[in-house]
Amino acid sequence: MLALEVSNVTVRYGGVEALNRVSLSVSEGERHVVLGPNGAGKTTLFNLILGEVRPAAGVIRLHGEDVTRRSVVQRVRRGLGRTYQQPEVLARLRVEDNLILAVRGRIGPRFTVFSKRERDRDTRKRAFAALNAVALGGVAERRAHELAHGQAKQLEIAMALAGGARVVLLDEPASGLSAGERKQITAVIDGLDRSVTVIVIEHDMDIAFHIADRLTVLHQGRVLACGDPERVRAAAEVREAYLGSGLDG
Amino acid sequence: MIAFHGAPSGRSLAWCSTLLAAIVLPFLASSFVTQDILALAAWSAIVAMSMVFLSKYGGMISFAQVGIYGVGSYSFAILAVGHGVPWYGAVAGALVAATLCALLFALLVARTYGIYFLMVTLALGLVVYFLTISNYGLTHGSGGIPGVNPPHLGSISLAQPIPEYFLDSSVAFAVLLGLTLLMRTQFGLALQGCRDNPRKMRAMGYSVMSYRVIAFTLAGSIAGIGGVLGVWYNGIIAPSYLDLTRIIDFLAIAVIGGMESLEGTFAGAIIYAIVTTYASSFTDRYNTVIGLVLLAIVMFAPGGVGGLVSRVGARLALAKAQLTPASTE
Amino acid sequence: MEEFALTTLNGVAMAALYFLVAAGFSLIFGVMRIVNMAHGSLFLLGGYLGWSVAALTHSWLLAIVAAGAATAALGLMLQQGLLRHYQGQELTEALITIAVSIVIADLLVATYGGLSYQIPAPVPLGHSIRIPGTALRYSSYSLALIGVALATGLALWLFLERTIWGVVLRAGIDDRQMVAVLGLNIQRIFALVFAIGAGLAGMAGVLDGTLLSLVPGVDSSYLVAALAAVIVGGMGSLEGSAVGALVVGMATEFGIGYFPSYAEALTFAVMAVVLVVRPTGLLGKAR
Amino acid sequence: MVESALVIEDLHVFIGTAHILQGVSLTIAAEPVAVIGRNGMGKTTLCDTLFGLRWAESGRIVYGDHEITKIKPQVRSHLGLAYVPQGRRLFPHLTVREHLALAAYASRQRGQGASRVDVLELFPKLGELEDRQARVLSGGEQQMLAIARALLTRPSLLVLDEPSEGLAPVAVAMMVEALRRLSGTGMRLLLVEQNLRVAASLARQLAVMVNGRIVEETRAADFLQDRQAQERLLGLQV
Repeated sequence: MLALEVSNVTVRYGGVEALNRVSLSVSEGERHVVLGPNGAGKTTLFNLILGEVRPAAGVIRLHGEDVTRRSVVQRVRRGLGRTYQQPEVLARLRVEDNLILAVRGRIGPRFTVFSKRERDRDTRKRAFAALNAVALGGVAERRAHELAHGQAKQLEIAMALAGGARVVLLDEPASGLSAGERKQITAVIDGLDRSVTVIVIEHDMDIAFHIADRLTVLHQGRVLACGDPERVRAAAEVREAYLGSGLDG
Repeated sequence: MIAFHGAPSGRSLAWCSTLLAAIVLPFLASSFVTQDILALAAWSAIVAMSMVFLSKYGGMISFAQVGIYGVGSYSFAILAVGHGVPWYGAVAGALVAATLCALLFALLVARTYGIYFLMVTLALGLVVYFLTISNYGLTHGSGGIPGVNPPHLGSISLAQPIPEYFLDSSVAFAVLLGLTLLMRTQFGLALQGCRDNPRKMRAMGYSVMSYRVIAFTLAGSIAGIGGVLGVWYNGIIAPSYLDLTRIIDFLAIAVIGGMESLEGTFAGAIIYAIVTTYASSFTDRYNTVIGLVLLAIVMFAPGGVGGLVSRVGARLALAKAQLTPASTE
Repeated sequence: MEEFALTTLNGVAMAALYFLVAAGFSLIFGVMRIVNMAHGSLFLLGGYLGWSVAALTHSWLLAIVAAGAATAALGLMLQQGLLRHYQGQELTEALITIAVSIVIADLLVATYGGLSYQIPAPVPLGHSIRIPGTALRYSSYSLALIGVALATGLALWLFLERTIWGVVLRAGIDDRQMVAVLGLNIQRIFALVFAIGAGLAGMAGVLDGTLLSLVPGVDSSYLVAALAAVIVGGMGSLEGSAVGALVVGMATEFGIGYFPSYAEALTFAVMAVVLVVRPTGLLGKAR
Repeated sequence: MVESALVIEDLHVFIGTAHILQGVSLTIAAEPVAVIGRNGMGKTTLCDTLFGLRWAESGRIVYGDHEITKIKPQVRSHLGLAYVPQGRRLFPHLTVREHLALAAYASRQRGQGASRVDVLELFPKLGELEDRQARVLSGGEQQMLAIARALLTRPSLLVLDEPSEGLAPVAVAMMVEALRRLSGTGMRLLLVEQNLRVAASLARQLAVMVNGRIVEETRAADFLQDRQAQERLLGLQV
């Protein structure tokens, strides 16, 4: 079954077409990497999937359900989560509280047979589960702004996952990290449960090809190539997009 | 409520002694000090707290709190003096009016942030002031509504310094306690999340706008409580109690106490009451003094008294930690 | 009908004053992101200074020039002496201007007391004239005031659009850093803007003191008028200030003319509608 | 004329807690140099630090006889540095004419260099667009204007950050041609690029940046042939 299906989506900012009839299908449990030079429309694609921008045309389906007209809140409650290029965390709150809020945001206000105390305990349990999934258990008491850049990126992944996310969008999880931190973040992504579908924007080719089941290459708002790593590596258009064309060296 | 588990920390000790002082002081001080400094400081702190609460937990610097406070004061005066409504009815009416006014303002400003929010709320606060001047039928124009009396509870008149002080200070303390506890709930956590990063909160499934509206409305109710106690204290409400100078007065209390410290508003209010009371006895230019004090604090101690205290506290804690490196917290 | 026409004229005259105050306020905000809370105090200070100069020299023209120059100089001192060290700290900047406004207001009370002052209008403008083609008579001073506002607006527009300094300034609104990277001293531009804004406020004070009168409290009413005008019109643009001032001036005068107890409610309602429909103001750019 | 050069020594820059530049050293003399590397490697941070838009935690930047690590952006311009930043950073509401006037005004006290006439000769297209606002120009036109704006401040070193980004191939070709002519007149160039072909067509010397460090300095011609190095450093398999 497809976890996410974006079909023929167009996004315009003023007169500029940031995405032009872009389609993307990701099966459940798949690790899908989105590549492309700066300004190709990758982050716009993420904003679109989460619902932060609305398409001028096209349809977005989440687990088969059409969510094109759904709000961000509704999509998050259906199991979508994301991170940003520059880690966006709740800077002055403790790491633990960042995660508690992430869990509560995903569950939403709902009536349960549990007492409030039980519910809070459940929330904390889920928060710590997410924290341990990214190996940040040791810094739960710290304020988020005290974290190192790499830890903040891990925290953001945990927040995107917390509370039972089914599809997570990771925007350049390795950018700005040292070599050691890159290894760690790759290990975190490798370790994610296969019940979660993961879509990643990444420029580090080692990481990208390491984690990808399939890749999509965007260039100037269009899909240039899509398929398994071998196919994408071999595609001439991809080389052109990165190396440039029409010039004799 | 505040760190009572384990051995008594410096913080809880400080709290106990402050509480003790707050109970004993009025019996030691003259009735002038009890009323003109302590009681004044207590209810002023409530209004300032509504401002600091929004700033600290919501990231919203609101200059509309004095206008909302005025709505509370005026509503009580109009109901009690103008229409002879019994005091408890007038109190309820005043709180409802202040809350509704705050809700209206909240819906207008919830989409604005930062310096723009500050500017819009200042305009709203000043609009209330000008409305009270021009609307003679309801508010009696610039003369205001005199003759507002605090109620009697049995044989105790709340106009007496000591009962008034205990009423005002216990309400102020209850507000402090209530806000502190509220901010530890999921709601409080989410509000702080909205302060830190509205975009991220939206991406996590929160309606940032509703949290801001609720917080602003709640702060309005608190300002309304301050409005009732304030009009009992002053015995009169008039436009001059809501003008720019008064907006700045409460802002000064908040700034002196530290915009990031609810407890600090008590210190700010007491310092402010002392400065205005005693400065006015040796100079007519006490507003200039206040302006210069405010300027000095903004420039040299941006955290206010609260900031100074926590800085000293951090220094002490550091020293303590260095003395006992194996201590676990 | 005549009442309506007169109210409209009064509205335009008020708008003229509001524009002079709001334009400076908005310019300072647009370029430097400072909410200058002392703007109303500078306005009142200018008015009082103008009164004193007029009383001494019997020259209205000298009064307005002196008031404009003095408030411009004071604004420059405020910016260079205090605000320059806190650039980018928006709350601190706002609080500093608040503290300064308290001090100025208090010192004005000390000097001039709580009395009401009026500056005599320059002799040729001392009476009313008939508006050509109608039976209406209207104060020639108010008409001149509208003319002054139009001329000032035009001068500001020419300055912003047709001089190199204006180009530098508009570039600064778009991107401060790149202006500096090109080798221009953005600090000098900030100082200039603050001086212009403060000077305009001071001149407006004299104009207001001639039209109406000067009392303590006028400072906050013009501060709120400037705030309302820029909230309605949109921040940081001359056209926005003009539109905002016109809307607020009209709302004020029609409020006073037709339902005086709720005059401010009309201004409030206009502001509220704009905030709901277009939070950045009628001509504001999204930021 | 003094042989002034840009020397960067062991530059460390943080953005928040992120250690973006982790000890960059680089020298630019008469020949154009290109820094290449993928996104997020710190190239833009390097440029911003050169112009005082970010502050270095440690390290030194020397231009000619002056250490400029800590001086204001406008003084760097006076010393002869000019910047064509990533995304152009034009003033969206200013016209082409106003951009040129502004840059010319900024350099009015300084000596010889590009004049308005020279710049319009280099980019004749700009002459036809003088009354347009920058925000309505196409990407290629914006890039010409950004370069023209920088040239009019009469620099001795021009730093370009991702000049080919978002441009159509024909616009890239025109820009490269213009930069070659400039280089021919003795203008020093520092080019920061993702696009290897653009970099190699302008600079003989390449510096490869990976994760906040210059990991390799090489001749462009060699690097173009060395597919292994390309894959290793830029992550491309060919």
